[in-house]
Amino acid sequence: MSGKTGPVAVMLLVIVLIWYAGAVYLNAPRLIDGYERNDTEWTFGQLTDDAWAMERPILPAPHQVLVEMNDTILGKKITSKRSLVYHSWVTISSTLLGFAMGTALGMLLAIGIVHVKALDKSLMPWVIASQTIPILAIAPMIIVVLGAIGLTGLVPKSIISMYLCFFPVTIGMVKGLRSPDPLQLDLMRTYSSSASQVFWKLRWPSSVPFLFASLKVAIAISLVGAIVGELPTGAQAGIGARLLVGSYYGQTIQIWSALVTASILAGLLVALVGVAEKFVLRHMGVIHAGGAR
Amino acid sequence: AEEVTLQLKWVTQGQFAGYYVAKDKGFYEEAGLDVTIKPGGPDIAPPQVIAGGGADVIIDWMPSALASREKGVPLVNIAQIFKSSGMMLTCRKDSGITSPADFKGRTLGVWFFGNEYPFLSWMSKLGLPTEGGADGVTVLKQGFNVDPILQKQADCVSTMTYNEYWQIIDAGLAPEDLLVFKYEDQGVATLEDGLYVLEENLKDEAFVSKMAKFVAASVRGWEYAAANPDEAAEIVLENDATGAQTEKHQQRMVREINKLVAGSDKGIGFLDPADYQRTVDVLLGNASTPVITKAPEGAWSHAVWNISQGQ
Amino acid sequence: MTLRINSLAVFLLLAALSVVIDSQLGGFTWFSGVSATVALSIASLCALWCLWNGRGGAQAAGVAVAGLLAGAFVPLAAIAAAAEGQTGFELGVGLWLYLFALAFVAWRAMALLSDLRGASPQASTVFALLVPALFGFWLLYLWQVLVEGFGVPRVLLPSPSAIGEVMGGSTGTMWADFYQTFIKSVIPGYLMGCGAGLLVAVLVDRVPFLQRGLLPLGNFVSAIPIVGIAPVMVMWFGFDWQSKAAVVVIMTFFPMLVNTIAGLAASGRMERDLMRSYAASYFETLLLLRLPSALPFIFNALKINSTLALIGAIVAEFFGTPIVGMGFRISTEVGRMNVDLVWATIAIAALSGSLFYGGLAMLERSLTFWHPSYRRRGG
Amino acid sequence: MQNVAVKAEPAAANRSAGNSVVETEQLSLTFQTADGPVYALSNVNLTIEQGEFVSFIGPSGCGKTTLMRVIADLEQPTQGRITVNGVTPRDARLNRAYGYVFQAPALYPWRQVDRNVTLPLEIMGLSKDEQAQRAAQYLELVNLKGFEKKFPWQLSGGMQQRVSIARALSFEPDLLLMDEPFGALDEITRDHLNEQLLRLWEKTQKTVVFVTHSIPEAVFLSSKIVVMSPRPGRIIDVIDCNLPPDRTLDARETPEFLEIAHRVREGLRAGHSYDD
Amino acid sequence: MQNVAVKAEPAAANRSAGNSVVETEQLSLTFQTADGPVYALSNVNLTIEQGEFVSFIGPSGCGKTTLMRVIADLEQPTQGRITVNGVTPRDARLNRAYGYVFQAPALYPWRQVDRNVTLPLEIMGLSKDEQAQRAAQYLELVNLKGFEKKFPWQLSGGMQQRVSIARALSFEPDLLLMDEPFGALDEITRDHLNEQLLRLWEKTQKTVVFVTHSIPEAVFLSSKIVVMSPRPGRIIDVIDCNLPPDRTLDARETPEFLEIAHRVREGLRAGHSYDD
Ligand SMILES: Nc1ncnc2c1ncn2[C@@H]1O[C@H](COP(=O)(O)OP(=O)(O)OP(=O)(O)O)[C@@H](O)[C@H]1O
Ligand SMILES: Nc1ncnc2c1ncn2[C@@H]1O[C@H](COP(=O)(O)OP(=O)(O)OP(=O)(O)O)[C@@H](O)[C@H]1O
Ligand SMILES: Cc1ncc(C[n+]2csc(CCO)c2C)c(N)n1
Ligand SMILES: [Mg+2]
Ligand SMILES: [Mg+2]
Repeated sequence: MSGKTGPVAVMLLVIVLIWYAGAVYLNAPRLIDGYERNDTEWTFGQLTDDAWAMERPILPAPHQVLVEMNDTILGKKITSKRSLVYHSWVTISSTLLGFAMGTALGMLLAIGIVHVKALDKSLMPWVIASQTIPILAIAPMIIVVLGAIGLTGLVPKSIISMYLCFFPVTIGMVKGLRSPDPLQLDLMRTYSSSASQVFWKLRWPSSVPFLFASLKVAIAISLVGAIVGELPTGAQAGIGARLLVGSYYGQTIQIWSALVTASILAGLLVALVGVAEKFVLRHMGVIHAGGAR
Repeated sequence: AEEVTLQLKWVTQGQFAGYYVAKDKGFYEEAGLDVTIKPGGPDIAPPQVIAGGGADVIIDWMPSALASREKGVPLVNIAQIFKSSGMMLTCRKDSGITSPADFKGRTLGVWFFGNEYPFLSWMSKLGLPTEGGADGVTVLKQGFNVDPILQKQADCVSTMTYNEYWQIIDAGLAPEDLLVFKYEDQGVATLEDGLYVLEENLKDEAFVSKMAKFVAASVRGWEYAAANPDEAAEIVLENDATGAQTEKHQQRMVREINKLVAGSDKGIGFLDPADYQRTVDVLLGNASTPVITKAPEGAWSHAVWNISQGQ
Repeated sequence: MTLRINSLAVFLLLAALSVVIDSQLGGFTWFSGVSATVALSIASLCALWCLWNGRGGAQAAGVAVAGLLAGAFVPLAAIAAAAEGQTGFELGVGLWLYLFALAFVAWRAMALLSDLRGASPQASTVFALLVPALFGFWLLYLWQVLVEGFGVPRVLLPSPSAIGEVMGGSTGTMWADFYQTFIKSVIPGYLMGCGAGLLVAVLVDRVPFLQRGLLPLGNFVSAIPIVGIAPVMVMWFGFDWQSKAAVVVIMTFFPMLVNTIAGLAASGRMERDLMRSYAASYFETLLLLRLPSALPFIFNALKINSTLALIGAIVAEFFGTPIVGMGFRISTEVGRMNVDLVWATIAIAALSGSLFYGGLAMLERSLTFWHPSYRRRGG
Repeated sequence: MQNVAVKAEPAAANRSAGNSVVETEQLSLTFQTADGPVYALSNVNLTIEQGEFVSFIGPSGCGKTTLMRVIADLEQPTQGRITVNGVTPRDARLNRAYGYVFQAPALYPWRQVDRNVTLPLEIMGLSKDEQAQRAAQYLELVNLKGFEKKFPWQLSGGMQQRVSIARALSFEPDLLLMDEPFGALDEITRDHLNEQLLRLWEKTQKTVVFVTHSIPEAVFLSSKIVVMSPRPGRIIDVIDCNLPPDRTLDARETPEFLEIAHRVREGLRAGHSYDD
Repeated sequence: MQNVAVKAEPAAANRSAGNSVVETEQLSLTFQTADGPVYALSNVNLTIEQGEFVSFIGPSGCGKTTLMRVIADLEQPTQGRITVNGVTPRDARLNRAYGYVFQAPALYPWRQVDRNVTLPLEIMGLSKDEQAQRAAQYLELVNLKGFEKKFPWQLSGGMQQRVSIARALSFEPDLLLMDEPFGALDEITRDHLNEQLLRLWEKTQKTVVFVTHSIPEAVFLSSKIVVMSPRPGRIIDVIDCNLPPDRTLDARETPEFLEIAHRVREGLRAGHSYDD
């Protein structure tokens, strides 16, 4: 762990510096435009100061975002509608539900595809086709349809998350379940073991590394799905609603603080999956194996 | 209590102050109604929601409602809340535009999703094709905000008197730097926020009387908002689940909205058939991209409004 | 074996039951029209034939498909014959039970088809395509019957036939949209995003400092949702395709990065020792050992990205575009109640995405033929 | 295991009648590869009786593994007929008729040594106690006590091979298919395991099919030695070995032994391409 | 290769002075595993001179592979010192001082047989023609002509091992590390390759370090045999073999040969745990 803090800090610093420079670069044209319209004299120093302190900048400076986050995360009661903690929780809860459902669905599909030939041939192309449907397009319809049968709140949003995140799980799992060496499969054949035994004793363990790689992608996508799902529900609450309303009113600082919060959340979720991965792989003893030799 | 679900056209904001006031102040409750207000958003089409059974009554703009009617969603206007239109096209003075005659070859920002009909009618009236080129105008699908004009990606953008215009001002452009073309002034104004229900429901008397109560209570809300704009703004803020709205902007919005609501001599909510006819004429006048192909029939009804007057 | 025989028996049983139910209930007798009766008889005969003779083979598959087609015709004919405004369960509970029964025939037909092996490679490819085609046909058919049978409003969900009509009617617009979105935004964005992901993965792998410093941060950056990125990109790169390509780059970058890093770690211990023993340079080891053994992972990312890229470009078009493009069409036509045009565009998106994916899958098969997942002993 | 138990009676009957465990007739197998067919087996006729210890010996790449795999139903012959225990190889496999030691260890890297050994026992549903006891017993037999909790990649090549032997022995199948099981072992360990295997065979009257490259090993262990020719694998000689049943390693110095060994070597050489 | 060419003179000087290629001093290596340390090597002192043919022999799991891996700089000793060609193993590796035949074939599944053989040649930058010529030459040597275009998984175990031998020989390193290269080969092929290797060694005066489990093979090939004890691997005997340089396989019948073989066997047995 300690081996990482140094490099991470350096990288973070580099990013922040680029960010500050970017803020000046992107905000300057509008400021200069303003100066010229008002015939004000200006210096570069003044430009940077102004660029980092605009009320509606194109790119807010990091400290502006931090101040806003501080206000909305620490400065508000967590039950308040103005608290980002409250909105994060709304989003996280549908993310997690969606992730759980998506993972379950993805695994089930993968298992079906690997074991049932008719499913392999018929389902796979449609699983793929399903992902080429832009979710934002059908999300409102999903919400309308589910709303008509009385499902509102958490579930419709989670279903959208699930729709997005089952796919990487299916793809990774199918690959993983098919990854055992032919000789390892032959061994199982010699025991005339049942399909479920082959699954639990061979296919499943060899798919675990693939599964975790997919889960990391899936949980990040699942968060995206939850956020997307918040838009057509009338932007009631959640990080997506903050983003949307922020965009609608041109409040870039608010957008960016929601963005940063979203990515921190996602980073944490991915890291959590990473920890689970380390734990499971170490437990399984494959962590040093460097491949199944 | 009788249940009513109202689908808004957009997110919770001062534009819908009257309904929130009516709910918050208990006007609906007093009328024996239990009203659910569903906020809208960029990809919620209220006609679709009502067709799918997700709402009893929706707020929509008349061009969109009439177009939907032609597409098979039989919407009927039962009350017209906004008397006048808040639409305008806002241009930068430094772009050199001084009148609609200068639009040729320019880039204009327009909202779509059924909100483009008034614009298309206007351009058709001006004889400007919207496919771009030197003789026409280049149209951009304007996103959520007014960035295109701030960044000079467009010469003009669509704005509402009560919302986007002030965002431009807040972003640092002064009113003197801007030139606005109000649709009202250009003679292409169409009716905006009105209440619409499905035609078949109007055959049901219970429904009509329920709507009458709803309209009456909503109008009370609007009257209250007109008298107490700041309190109305406060109520809107409280109902905003995102907590992202600002007080300053909403107070200003409610005041602007009140201007649009006012002006009907029969009282808030009355649809003046003359206004209706003007809207239809504007829409039918658009030859190149027809919004509606023929004058609609039965697209409005005073039945609900008349009963509501008795409440 | 037993399951296969059962599925057709189940069909016959349920179909009979559905007819009995509705003739007893005395509602709309959906099976009584001439064409419906004939089709129903053909379907039952095919099912019976398969039950007795159809252990497998092309003939049995053919008969099962024929039975399915005949059987599928019945509800369509019935709905067409129904009185105006008669929808849903007014059409008869049995009709829906029959539809459920028909699913067993579809399943059996697919199982039979997927067991077929072509005499030549070309024939095998045709057979391999038949199964998903049949499955897709079945999905579309269900959609059509349910939408029509339950009278779902057109503005909520149009039927496939309505979508097909629109598709045929507005090819000009749809081609322009496709060109704007797929050719101008998706392809450049995809190439740049995947390329950058691969390069950075190699760089990160090469420079441990970056690995420790950048990767944790990469997780954070990766998770910025497109709905947040897209408006920002429009702000930075303008309204046209450039901003969409930028969104695609960002979306495809992370999956490629993660997968390539995992892939680079996947080469075996002894294989790596071998390279060490040659004192092979980092670059040689990369090129000769680690990239080849990472290929399955890289393809994994390429495939995931092929769908993400299309979604990304389309969604990015929700946030400001010139008035052309698939995303523009999808996002605006809903508001104009042209839901069929929306679905037609979605269908084009799904089709082009699937073809893109299919091409990659074929490439993968030819480049990673050696991977155990493709290797069948004796093959 | 259970299947075998049920069939105990007919099996006994078979034994007395000298009924055959493996019987092939004009068996051929051709692999189709991108650059043309590889003829791996050609017209193999072979009968292995119940209780025999049969060794295959032949040049590298001649088809020994392929023949074993056909017996084990892991490869389908392209021509000819084969029965195992009087039924098709497939049915025999489903009856769990045999245990197979592959040429490579094929251990599962995520399982520790003892759990690799108990793998077949888990599949066959033995009790936990029984599993532990068997694992201990057979790991002891192959001299791997103390390595139960190591992962396969922490073992030397020879140790991995011994784990795979223990795994095949652990469920005590009636037919053992062993593909060069002792190839990576030093002479002493190998001798030790040779003796152990011989004892086991004598005691349990299992049928063993064995591939080896060591002529002395083949002669010492087998009751029958099958000499194969290079590709396409054909049987060129079948040599009966009738060394005394209670032989020890010293038997390798006896004249009979040396004579048989000589005959095997001659057979091998005759078919071998280096003599061209 | 090129490095060696540059160093031609000092190398010649070394040879006459009997300078050592490998020298270890109190070398120890302990693996840390989850359930405690494994002592793989303990105080190994060994000198291998230029041009020697040294065989390691010892019980399975005693540390032979580990010692080879230390020489090849694939494993780091936990104690003691080692030099290869007078420098650290790392530098020697970077000088491409040796070729290594692993105990398992370690072929790349995506490369055809001939391209597996040319792999080191590509890395060392030989011309395409040279590569093709060498691949043909060494595949012929190991008797795999006709299999150039097969993929590794289409070969038998012994064939795979021979590909890996051809691969190590192909770039003609001055030091050959071979870990049980002939383990999976039949006697005839093995004898053939034994002779080929001996010729090659005599002709080129390479240094060969060789692991084998076959005592006759060790005696026949080696100029020095190192007998190792079971874990923790120690050297218990170093036996000089001075069979005539132009010996043929018949030398295996001579009394000197049998005497050395006997001494090796005794050494092995002495260290072996089965005698407890
Ligand atoms: N999957 C396969 N595809 C193509 N050819 C194959 C395949 N498996 C084996 N062969 C070929 O079949 C022949 C016999 O192989 P087999 O493995 O049976 O030899 P073997 O007698 O076991 O040799 P060894 O003693 O070296 O293990 C070889 O020439 C080999 O190249
Ligand atoms: N990576 C590792 N982690 C832990 N222990 C190891 C590792 N590699 C080898 N060992 C242990 O070191 C010891 C020596 O192993 P090595 O592979 O050197 O034996 P060997 O003499 O080559 O045996 P064989 O003749 O069976 O190949 C063994 O006990 C083994 O368990
Ligand atoms: C993407 C997008 N589509 C449409 C509108 C237009 N719109 C819908 S409701 C309303 C009232 C004003 O707030 C306006 C202008 C928009 N702003 N953004
Ligand atoms: Mg073999
Ligand atoms: Mg070893």
